[in-house]
Amino acid sequence: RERDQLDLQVRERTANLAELATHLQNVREDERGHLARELHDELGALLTAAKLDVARLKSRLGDNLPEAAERIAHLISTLNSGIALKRRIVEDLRPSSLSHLGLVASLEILTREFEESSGLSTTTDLENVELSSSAELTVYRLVQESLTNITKYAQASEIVVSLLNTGSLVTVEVSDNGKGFNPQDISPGSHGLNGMRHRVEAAGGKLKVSSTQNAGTCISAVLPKNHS
Amino acid sequence: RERDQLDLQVRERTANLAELATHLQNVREDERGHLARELHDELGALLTAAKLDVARLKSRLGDNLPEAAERIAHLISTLNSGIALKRRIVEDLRPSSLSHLGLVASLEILTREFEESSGLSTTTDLENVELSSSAELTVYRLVQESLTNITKYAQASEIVVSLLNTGSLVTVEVSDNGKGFNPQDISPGSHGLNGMRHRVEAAGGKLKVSSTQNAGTCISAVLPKNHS
Amino acid sequence: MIKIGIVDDHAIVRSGLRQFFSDQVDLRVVGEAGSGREAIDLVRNVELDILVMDLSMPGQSGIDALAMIRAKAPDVGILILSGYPEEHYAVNLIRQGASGYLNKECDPSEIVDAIRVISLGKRYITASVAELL
Ligand SMILES: Nc1ncnc2c1ncn2[C@@H]1O[C@H](COP(=O)(O)OP(=O)(O)OP(=O)(O)O)[C@@H](O)[C@H]1O
Ligand SMILES: Nc1ncnc2c1ncn2[C@@H]1O[C@H](COP(=O)(O)OP(=O)(O)OP(=O)(O)O)[C@@H](O)[C@H]1O
Ligand SMILES: [K+]
Ligand SMILES: [Mg+2]
Ligand SMILES: [Mg+2]
Ligand SMILES: [Mg+2]
Repeated sequence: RERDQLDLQVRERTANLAELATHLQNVREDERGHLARELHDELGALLTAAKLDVARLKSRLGDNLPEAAERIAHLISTLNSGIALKRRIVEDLRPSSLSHLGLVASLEILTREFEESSGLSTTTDLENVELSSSAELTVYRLVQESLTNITKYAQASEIVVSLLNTGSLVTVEVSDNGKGFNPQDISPGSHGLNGMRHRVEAAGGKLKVSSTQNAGTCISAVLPKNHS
Repeated sequence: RERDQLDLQVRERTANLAELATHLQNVREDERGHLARELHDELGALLTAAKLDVARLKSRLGDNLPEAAERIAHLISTLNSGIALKRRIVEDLRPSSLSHLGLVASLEILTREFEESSGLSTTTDLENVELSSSAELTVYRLVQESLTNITKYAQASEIVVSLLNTGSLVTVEVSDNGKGFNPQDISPGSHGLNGMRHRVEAAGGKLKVSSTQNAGTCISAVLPKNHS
Repeated sequence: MIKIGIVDDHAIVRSGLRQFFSDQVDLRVVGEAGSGREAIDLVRNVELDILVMDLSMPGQSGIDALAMIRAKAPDVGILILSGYPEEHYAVNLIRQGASGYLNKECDPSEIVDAIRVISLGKRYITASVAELL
């Protein structure tokens, strides 16, 4: 009896913590999305307007005042640095391509840039899939974290990223031919895969981590198509 | 035996989830802090440099070209809007006063601005305390969320915020004389108090929520002084 | 005279562009819109040679408007002027019917160059986009 009582308490606490973790994952992405929009739209508009002002000023002044021309050139380069900084921050927060070009295009961009920066040969097999925008973001973050892990640990030479319709489900997979690891044996300070699993499960899906020493790693998730 | 096995699994899962939630709370604040610094230091420097360029351009041109003067005035106002926007975003991410002026000053600013915007009489009793900067942030967020809850729900007329040394502990308290609520009966979509409790416990402390229908609410937390 | 419509959700950008174009003898701004939906109305109601259009706008985004405008007014040149990275967007949008893509960080004189090229019924492709195509 007492034990049942205790059990119930533990279960409640677990459910509570799971809820909290889900909330924190959502709120973090919401915050990032909000900030990205604010920086891109509001700050972006101001910087563009400033550039147009300077361009007009420049053509007004012509070549009359060489000293002023120098100031203007400096001003333009300062504004350009501001714009470049803003853009980097915005794309880091949340890739704008997700909402404008869709998941497949976003994953193509992600893997292309990964290939360029890592030099690792990366093959993609990406189908258009029907997912809510929050599930799309989950897929994107899964691929992103998997690729980061590969550069950090795998010592791989070949990577395959796929996104496929499998009946009423969507399967996303990132596999490498690297050195592998023991999924049972992950240090408690590691949160990438744990967070990924929680996020996939919150979206009604399931995550599978398969890895064998010296035989590569495959991270794969199935997600239901119309999870609210 | 089987039950012991199951118990163990549940406990492991709970510990895992608690770890994940703590990690997510930390990572969110880290991200906010990092972004605030980046915007303040880098973008701030660029916008300031641009303003200086424009000021020098203006003095170079003197009163010769009225049309250029108009352009320059517009440019200055555009850059000022950019600077104001940046400042607002940075302060929303993490109050700069925390690292520059300390916890007591930050709470004074927070409560003063709360008083101004809500019109509710707010008394403070704030002592200097010895806390790590992450515990300071926890205290700040606790007061912030408590004040938000008060405006949303309490219908109070008097608020007291205190921060006191109590032996080897620090006690922070936010109380109101509003309509109160039943702490046992919080809807699952509410995460303010839950997140607060988790965060306080992760800092080695304890949160107490006392509230009675029509007799006000008191949110109080004790935190150890030197938790790593 | 090249007749231009400006589509951007920020008034400060629209007026900046309008004033910038007014300095050019061969350009005339004949209409403005603050959203994708307004852009479609603009194309329907005003005779234009070129639309200079933003992507990120509340409600209907520039990309949704692009397809509809292409269908309704196949002869209007559409220059996308957006804050998003050219290397991610340009090829994609040109395939979807845009006549050119410029990032807002470009030298503003490039916007005028692009408008002139597009007004001749051509596409405007920057060197880096040509490489991606
Ligand atoms: N593709 C891979 N190849 C080899 N080992 C891997 C691979 N992916 C993960 N690992 C191993 O699994 C561990 C856990 O990965 P996980 O992403 O959960 O955490 P982390 O990368 O260590 O830390 P974090 O993601 O929180 O920064 C890693 O430390 C690494 O040892
Ligand atoms: N000072 C207060 N006075 C009266 N009721 C309160 C007060 N603080 C909290 N409550 C009640 O407790 C509930 C839980 O508060 P909590 O901060 O956890 O969540 P929330 O404010 O509803 O949502 P969230 O904080 O996630 O936006 C509130 O919905 C409200 O009913
Ligand atoms: K003109
Ligand atoms: Mg990792
Ligand atoms: Mg709340
Ligand atoms: Mg816009």
